[in-house]
Amino acid sequence: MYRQQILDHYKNPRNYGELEDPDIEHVGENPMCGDTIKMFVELADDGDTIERVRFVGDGCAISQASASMLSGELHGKSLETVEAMDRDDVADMLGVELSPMRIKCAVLAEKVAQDAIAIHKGEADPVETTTE
Amino acid sequence: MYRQQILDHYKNPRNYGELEDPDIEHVGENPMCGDTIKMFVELADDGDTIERVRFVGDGCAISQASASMLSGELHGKSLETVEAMDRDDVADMLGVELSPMRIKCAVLAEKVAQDAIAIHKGEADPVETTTE
Amino acid sequence: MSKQAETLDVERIREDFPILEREFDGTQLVYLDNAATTHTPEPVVETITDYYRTYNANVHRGIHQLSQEASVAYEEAHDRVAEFIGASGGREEIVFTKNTTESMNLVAYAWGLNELGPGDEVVLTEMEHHASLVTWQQIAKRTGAECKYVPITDEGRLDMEAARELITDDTAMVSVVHVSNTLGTINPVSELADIAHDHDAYVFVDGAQSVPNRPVDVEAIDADFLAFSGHKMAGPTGIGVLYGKQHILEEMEPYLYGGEMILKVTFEDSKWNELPWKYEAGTPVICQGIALAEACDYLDDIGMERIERHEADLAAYAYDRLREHADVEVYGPPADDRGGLVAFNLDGVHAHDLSSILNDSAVAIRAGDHCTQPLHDVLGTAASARASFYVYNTRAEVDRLVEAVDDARQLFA
Amino acid sequence: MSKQAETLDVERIREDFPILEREFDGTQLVYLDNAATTHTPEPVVETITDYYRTYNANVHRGIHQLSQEASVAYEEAHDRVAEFIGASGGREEIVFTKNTTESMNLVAYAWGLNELGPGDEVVLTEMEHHASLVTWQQIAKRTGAECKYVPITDEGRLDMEAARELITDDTAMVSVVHVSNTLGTINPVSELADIAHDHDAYVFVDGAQSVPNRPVDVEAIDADFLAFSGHKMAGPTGIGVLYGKQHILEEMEPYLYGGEMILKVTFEDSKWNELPWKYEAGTPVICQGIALAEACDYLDDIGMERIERHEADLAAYAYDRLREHADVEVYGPPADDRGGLVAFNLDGVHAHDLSSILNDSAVAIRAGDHCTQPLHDVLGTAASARASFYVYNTRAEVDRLVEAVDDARQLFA
Ligand SMILES: Cc1ncc(COP(=O)(O)O)c(C=O)c1O
Ligand SMILES: Cc1ncc(COP(=O)(O)O)c(C=O)c1O
Repeated sequence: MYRQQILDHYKNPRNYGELEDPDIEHVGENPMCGDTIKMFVELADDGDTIERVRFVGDGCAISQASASMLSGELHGKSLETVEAMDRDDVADMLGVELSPMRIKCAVLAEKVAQDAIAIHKGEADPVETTTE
Repeated sequence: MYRQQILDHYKNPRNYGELEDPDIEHVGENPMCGDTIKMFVELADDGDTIERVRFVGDGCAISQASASMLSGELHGKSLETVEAMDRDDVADMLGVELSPMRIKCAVLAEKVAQDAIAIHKGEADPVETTTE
Repeated sequence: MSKQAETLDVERIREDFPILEREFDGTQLVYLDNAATTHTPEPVVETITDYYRTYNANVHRGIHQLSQEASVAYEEAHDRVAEFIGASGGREEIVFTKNTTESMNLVAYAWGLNELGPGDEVVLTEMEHHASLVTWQQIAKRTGAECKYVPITDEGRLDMEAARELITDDTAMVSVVHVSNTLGTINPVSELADIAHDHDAYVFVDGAQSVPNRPVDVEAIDADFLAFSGHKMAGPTGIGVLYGKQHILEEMEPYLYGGEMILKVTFEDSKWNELPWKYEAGTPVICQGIALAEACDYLDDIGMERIERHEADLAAYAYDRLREHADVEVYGPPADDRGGLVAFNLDGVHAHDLSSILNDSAVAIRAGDHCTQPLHDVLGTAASARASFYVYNTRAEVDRLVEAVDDARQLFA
Repeated sequence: MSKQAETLDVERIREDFPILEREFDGTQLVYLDNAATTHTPEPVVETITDYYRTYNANVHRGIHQLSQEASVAYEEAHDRVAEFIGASGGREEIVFTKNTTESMNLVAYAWGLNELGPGDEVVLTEMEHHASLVTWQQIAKRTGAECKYVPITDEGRLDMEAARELITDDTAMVSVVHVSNTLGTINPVSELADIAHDHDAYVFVDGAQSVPNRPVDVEAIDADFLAFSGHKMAGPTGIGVLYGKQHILEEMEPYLYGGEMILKVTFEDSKWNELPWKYEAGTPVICQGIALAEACDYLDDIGMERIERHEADLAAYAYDRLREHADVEVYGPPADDRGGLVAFNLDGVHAHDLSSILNDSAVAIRAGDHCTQPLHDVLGTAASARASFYVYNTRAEVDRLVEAVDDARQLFA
């Protein structure tokens, strides 16, 4: 499961850090694992295209590498495209077969991003933390 | 299990009936089976020897035959002797091997007699019905 | 008379049940105590041994291979059971418990203890099993709610007019047995659900005697809850099922507390896990759940409609044969409209004696109150003898039963 | 280093556990997740198949031969378990449940919900498993009682001075884990029982991690209650035990309602059956109870003192070997004073990643919070890796564990 690329993203996470004044900001956790991911998103002027993504987080290599990879993938995507992503997209991105017990780690970042967008659009309760 | 003698005692119970003014009287039941036995005992002047026994009851052949046989056995016995009786005495009396599930039926009469004596001696709460 | 073509290929089925080969004093066992517990076919026994010999492990959160295998099998077992009873919500509507009784208590504690109060009513029937009768009676006592009982007719059916009067806006729960384990009555549960829902009451269906032997579709019935036991449907002991509509299970408080059912715990408070795990505290009945799913496969392979017809045929045959003598009273509805059991009494012979005598002929029936004491009070008897059938029983076995009853009649004559 | 003479004849024992022969990608399984669940030896598996193939039946009240055989075996299983833990009251002090968690909940509901109130305190420890922690926390919430937690020392032991201060006349219950499933600490339960009894409080001992691997004598401890699980002691899933002192079990209200636990039922009220059946509502865990008695035989044949020494030896060896590298933190007391498990973390590698990597080498450990989230908060980590041992484990397997940890270290370097 631990391809070199995953370990590399874990050890050297891309887009790691916070944004001062993001359009979207949301935190999620996986209480069973203690994995946490906080995402910051800046949108283009169209209010729909993702221009910058940053994240901070803590947890297992799968959750953190997944967040790092996703942060790159999201760049330039429309909110709708992100909303349409599913587990398979995450598995493809990671390039490994995920055992059933690790899927929650892998999809946490995607879930945080999607919930963040839902909150931004007013479709979800903004106070709730994403938990997987 | 159904020796001729048991069936005979069931069909023609000995000492069946009530006593007008017994020294000891007590009722017992086995709620799971619906077996009930009510015993009436008259003591000799020494206040310790059983002079007459009558019973009424309802229930399976084992419980009723056992009461019928016991009513005969008790005659002339001291209260202490009766108190000292146990399951084996009942099994001997019936002359059959009792399956574990039928023991409660077989020993109900003995239990009623013993509880009756305990109540008579003030060693047990008189309001409680014997249940097996 | 016993030659009529069987609905099932019973000879083939019997090969799966080695216990049926047992002999007592040279006489082969006739097992007619299936309403108490059914036997366990080889495929289910092999599922159990396979579990312990190849992938036994604790579930849900183990990352290692054995735990993955056990977890997937255990979780999928919930889906399989959901499918078996037509629960389209899948595993989230299926809680594994240890038996029907616990499934009832789960709802009585998690919902009843919190929601019932003075002025609320729980409507039961006179033919309820102690599992629901005692449970609701005691929970009602503790909450100040009241229990009402739908009476039965002379034929042993629910008095539906009375039911319509008893179920009112004060009714919070209607708890009804689907097939009576004493009368064999098949109750109109879907009609009762409609009445209950008209008054915003929940309906809890006791499926202990229906799920094992006929197609049951919780959504067609519109049951809010349904309970049944593995050991009565070719599965192992130690597993029961609670079906609950998803939105109700989501709203309800948990019942047993502990590991697996929580999401987050601090010294001060806890948050609950998602369905159905919220209701499965501690290490669950892993092997038993997986074996129950195999029992569902086994029964579906035979075909639930065919099992239903087979049981109805045996029950009708037994009903008619037992009633050949006027000294036998059979309880419940007539031959052509009953589940696969007959409870009866032979005049002058206590049911316990009858069962002992039948046992001498290797015929296994149940005698007693069948955990329906109040119903027996209504019937005016402390106990009854009950023969109950399953997929492996034959008309020839019913004949053995009737012969043994004849022996008892003679012995006691 | 791994050549030291074993306390047990492990080679012979391993023959009873075919699951240990499993290979993943050509590498033989090393199963070190025994604190989660142990494997099931052939004699126990055969007891299970023997039950289903020869005397499966419902218990207690069947008069027919199969039911007699099953009833006697099931009832005697209680006596056997009583003997195993030194309960001189026999079966009347032994209630079969489905797991440790249910045993805890039984007492929390049957005693706690009725007896606790504002001003009462339940004293727990910081190292309690969720089974007791969440249960008492939630029952306390519902009754207005308060939970207090005995803190742990830096070495992972109970702070007994604090315990003496926390346990007061307001204390109604002291609930303590005998051997911690995370720290491996062996707690002075008998001392705690004395303190509790000085204040007229009950003591509930969580024996889930002690009964399986050392001699436990409830009367020597003077425990009022003790709970443990079959699946952690070479028995099947789906069975737990609640030991309770007879007079307490007699006084306590019942918990689950239904068949078998009653003596008499009317539409209005019910009377309870005798011990222990009063607490076993519905069809009990028959096959599982009988199989648990067989597991007791199996363990006693090996010898509980020898099992204790074997586990202590493996734990000490693992403790020392893991600590050869400074980047490994092992939680709990030192090598010479711990139960048969080691929970640890490798610096810079999340326990879940570690477990995944170990799994690639066919080494099965547990990673997570081990159902002790609050304890992990105290330890300052969200998760840990845990290797736990049983009768079939060897020092060579510990070496395999250490090698796999070395691999992880390199991968993440
Ligand atoms: C110390 C301790 N207590 C309680 C439990 C709960 O046991 P079960 O899951 O069998 O209910 C466990 C096992 O997980 C344990 O280790
Ligand atoms: C109608 C009915 N309900 C409930 C039960 C209780 O089932 P269990 O004993 O498996 O909990 C039974 C079986 O005894 C039953 O026949």
